[in-house]
Amino acid sequence: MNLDLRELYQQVILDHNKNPRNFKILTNYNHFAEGYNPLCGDKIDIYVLIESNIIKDVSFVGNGCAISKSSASLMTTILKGKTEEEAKQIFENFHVMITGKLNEEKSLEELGKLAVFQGVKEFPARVKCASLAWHTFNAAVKNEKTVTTE
Amino acid sequence: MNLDLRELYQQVILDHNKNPRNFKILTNYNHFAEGYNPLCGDKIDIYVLIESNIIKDVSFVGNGCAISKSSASLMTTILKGKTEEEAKQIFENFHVMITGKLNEEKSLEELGKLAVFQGVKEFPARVKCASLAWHTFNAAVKNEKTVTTE
Amino acid sequence: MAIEIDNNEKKNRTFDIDKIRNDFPILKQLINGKPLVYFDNAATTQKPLSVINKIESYYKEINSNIHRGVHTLSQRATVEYEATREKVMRFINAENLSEIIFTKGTTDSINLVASSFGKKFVKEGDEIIVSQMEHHSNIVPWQMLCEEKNAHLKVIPINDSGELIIEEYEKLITEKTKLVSIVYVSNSLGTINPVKEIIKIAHSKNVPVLIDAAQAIQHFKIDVKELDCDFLCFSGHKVYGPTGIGVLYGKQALLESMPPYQGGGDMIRSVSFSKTVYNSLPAKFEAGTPNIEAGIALGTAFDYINSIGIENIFDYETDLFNYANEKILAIDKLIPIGTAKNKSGTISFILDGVHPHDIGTILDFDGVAIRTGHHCTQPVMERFNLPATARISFGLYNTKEEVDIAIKSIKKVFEVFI
Amino acid sequence: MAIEIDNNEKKNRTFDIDKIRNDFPILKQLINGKPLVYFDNAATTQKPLSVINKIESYYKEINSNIHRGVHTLSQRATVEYEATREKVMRFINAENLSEIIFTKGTTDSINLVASSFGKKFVKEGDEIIVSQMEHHSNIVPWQMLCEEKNAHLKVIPINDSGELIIEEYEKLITEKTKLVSIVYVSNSLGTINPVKEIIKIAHSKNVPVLIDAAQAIQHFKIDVKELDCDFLCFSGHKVYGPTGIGVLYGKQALLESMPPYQGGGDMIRSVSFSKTVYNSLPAKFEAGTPNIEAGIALGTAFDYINSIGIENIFDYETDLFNYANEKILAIDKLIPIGTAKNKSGTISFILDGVHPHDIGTILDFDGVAIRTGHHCTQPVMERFNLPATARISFGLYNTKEEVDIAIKSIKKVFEVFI
Ligand SMILES: Cc1ncc(COP(=O)(O)O)c(C=O)c1O
Ligand SMILES: Cc1ncc(COP(=O)(O)O)c(C=O)c1O
Repeated sequence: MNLDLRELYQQVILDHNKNPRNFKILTNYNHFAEGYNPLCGDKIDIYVLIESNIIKDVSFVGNGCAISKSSASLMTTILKGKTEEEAKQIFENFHVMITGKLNEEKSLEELGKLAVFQGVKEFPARVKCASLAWHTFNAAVKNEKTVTTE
Repeated sequence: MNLDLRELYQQVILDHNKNPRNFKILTNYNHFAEGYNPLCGDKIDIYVLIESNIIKDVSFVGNGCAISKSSASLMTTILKGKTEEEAKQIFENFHVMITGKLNEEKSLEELGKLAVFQGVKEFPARVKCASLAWHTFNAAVKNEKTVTTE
Repeated sequence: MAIEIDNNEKKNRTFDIDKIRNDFPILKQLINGKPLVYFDNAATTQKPLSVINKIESYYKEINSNIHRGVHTLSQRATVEYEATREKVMRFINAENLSEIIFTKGTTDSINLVASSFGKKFVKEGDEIIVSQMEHHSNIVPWQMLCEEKNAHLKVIPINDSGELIIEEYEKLITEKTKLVSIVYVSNSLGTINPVKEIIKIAHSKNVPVLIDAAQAIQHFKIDVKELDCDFLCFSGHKVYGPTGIGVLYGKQALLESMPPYQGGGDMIRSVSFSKTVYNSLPAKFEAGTPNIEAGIALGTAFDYINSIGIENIFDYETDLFNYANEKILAIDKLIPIGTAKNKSGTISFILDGVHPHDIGTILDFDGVAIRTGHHCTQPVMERFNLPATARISFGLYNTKEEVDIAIKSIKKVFEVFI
Repeated sequence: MAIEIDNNEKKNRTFDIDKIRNDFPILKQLINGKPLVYFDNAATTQKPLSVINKIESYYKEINSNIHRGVHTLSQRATVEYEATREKVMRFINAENLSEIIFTKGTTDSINLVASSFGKKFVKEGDEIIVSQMEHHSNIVPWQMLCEEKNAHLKVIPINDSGELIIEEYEKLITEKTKLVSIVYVSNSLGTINPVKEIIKIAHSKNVPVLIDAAQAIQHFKIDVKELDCDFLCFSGHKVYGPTGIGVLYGKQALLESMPPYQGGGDMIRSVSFSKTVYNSLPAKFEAGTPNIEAGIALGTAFDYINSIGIENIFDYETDLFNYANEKILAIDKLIPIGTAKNKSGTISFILDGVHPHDIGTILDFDGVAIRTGHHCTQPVMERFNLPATARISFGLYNTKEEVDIAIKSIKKVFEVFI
């Protein structure tokens, strides 16, 4: 298989795509938003439970390509237990990475498991797939109902 | 002066432009039409008196470029006394000449004074100027009110 | 006047695919180090060198605004621009030049009709019929019209193969029907609709029909007189011409009965604040400086097609399509979307467990350009309960070898996703 | 992001006319054996080689439909197309990309506003204000709207010099006024209107203003924030770009409040027969496949202008205009039409006893391309009681020597007609 191809579709990504974590509707949540990526028809609903500034629970449902689905799945596993501010910081680092603007090794380390998405930076068309869940999470937290990435 | 230029603007044309013949509204007429050439804003009214199939009188008013004005003027001098069929034939020959499709010396001779317009064939944009009066005359005879050349 | 070659002679000309591929400079591009395999022709076609050269020489030699100029350049540009109108007229066998309106593209053409025809003929309670397989550009303008007029949009359903259900169509036509607007060839399913039959049925109830020929004009011969359609639209950029130019054909009497669409220069005979007089056809519907460059180059695109012969293109593409259809449908776990008996130009499919977007990315690695998504036909996606499909669509320069490359690449998708 | 050069540096760049003329291949054309002297720039400008080359390389290298494609070509084309939107935004200093709508040209832009703004904000009895010196494209769309809505079109008169009578304008604005739509620079008179003042007056009564900048954008710096205009329109083909592309600038809040214009692909977020959701700006107003080629090449045209500097172009053209104005007006029996204090780009005139059409033909003999006619401003012709004028209009590549050639040729007209 093509090397670059394997860089985009890393094993972790394929795994989360096949077996998405937290793929359900929360019965107890206080934030919600719908995200669309009209380019590929991706649609993701994000459910969040925040208590005393801590993300107690987060889940998603919807359909999309491997990149957007696995990104949503990984996001939910990472955000649980974080504060809103921490979440914001992680998304910022993540966004910097997938748009190819990251230049310090250190921040890549900070990104931990999310580093599997670094191949995305070579695929401008896929940046929106990788960031859709995060944008939607942000919208949910800000109590905006829908978000579109284009 | 440029040779081709003189071929287009022959002395007869300049003379008719300056001193147009039959430039008036007939008091006694039974056919009338307005002609427009939106390209240059030319506007010509043609008045005709036909009795027993003979063109007893024909006149014009309006404004236009030297080609359209002199063509109208010359037309009025030529048509007087002709039958409708003769007028039609003359216009046909004339049209063939100005569109550059004339190839027999004989027909050029037939055109008589109208031959001064043969330079027009080198100027596709001016064909409509030269033919405006004739089209308008035709419309008048057929009792159409307006005609446009474009 | 073009010299008419009889059909037999046309048929006998050989279809020299190597020469044809040579006519399209972009086919020499490398994508990710691989030769470009361009299978996104339904989105837009590539341009032959003659079209590209025409644009270049237009700007280097005669560029000028048209219709109102006495100087040499303006005359030359006007003659060339109007020559395209004549070429289009002949190509679709229209009756006269008044019936050929230049627009920006198919979308613009349909909007023109929705607005102008709608203003004149559609009243509260009236009905417009479209189908479930229309491109958004043949849905939204009618929705907007119906909302404005309080009229109703009726939809011909499609069956599981992606074919129109004609019996349902017949039931939909009533005395309230003002127009039927139908796609000739579906851009997402490939279905060729029986438009002649559809038109006949509509005409039997005195309802005019618009044909969206955006995916038909480049693939087979269209004769508007034989079809007897009332309107027909297509885009220049899908028929080997430039973007920004399209055609609306309309029967003269119908076009004459309709009010103008946009206002501006060229579409008027005279303007004053007390009384403005509109121009005659086709100028009435062509306000403002047209896309002169593209208009002229569209003529060159038709020259190119004529030099090969649309019948020859049809024969070649049919053979290619059949080859591709058989081989692609034989791929394990591949589900074709749109399995109508009569198809043209397009093969849509999904792969079990893989999102089309990922298919598109993986094929692009191998230089294979396909389209993935809803193809601006969301009601079709809804009908088949899909978010998107992957679509391979053909042009006259595609080959069986290219089909094989795409198939190899599709198989690679499974390697990644297993 | 473009590197910002400060104004002083821009000013100091030399305006190398020989180099500039070399950039325009058409200027080497011979017309009737004479070098082309192109003075029909108000109708359309010529294109620099970089623009022509861009179109060529677009078609040879990246041609593809945009916005919905995952494959490489589609991404490249999308990036380049959207880059032009950013270039336009910067050029006119708009606030953000949502405010830049691509259209077919000025006429299309104005029709968009007349239709969409009109649908939303104009009711029976309302008033729209234009001026007596508008191009037909800024008259007819409003006449059509007023007829449909039973609204009224009010006209700011002009004085004998061809200037707007501002006192009359102030009297025309009432509570019923819904929009003022005004040309920045008249294409038939050359008058530069005091649009900043006009906008201020309108805004003091909460009336929005549309500026037709078709004859302004190519001649001097426009800053939409400084002007505070609500809409601004221009055509690509008059600013050294291709035909078939134009711009509508609108303040975001205003554009957001307006309904879509045309329906089709790209302008929707989702389509179903029960509910269609429109897209956000700018896509909401851009239905269908856009003129991709021209959009991309328009960006190159702005690159070209930026490489010279619009202030430098203004300085050079002002000097040229003053030279030409003085020398042309000194011609015996020549009557200038339009003698406003502030003028730009255009000199209109008539010759005693000679129809402008004949002037045009005679100048064309010498290779001098000018426009004759009503210039799509018949109310101006009516105002001055003329059927037509002869018009010389300038581009950045014109020279004083060319002015001299034209003057010699104008004098020849008298030789013929005496
Ligand atoms: C002042 C003005 N407005 C509008 C237009 C119309 O522009 P277009 O024909 O490119 O739509 C023109 C060009 O002729 C113009 O000069
Ligand atoms: C069937 C069909 N109709 C209409 C259109 C719209 O064409 P355009 O985007 O060129 O206006 C398309 C192209 O996408 C199409 O395939």
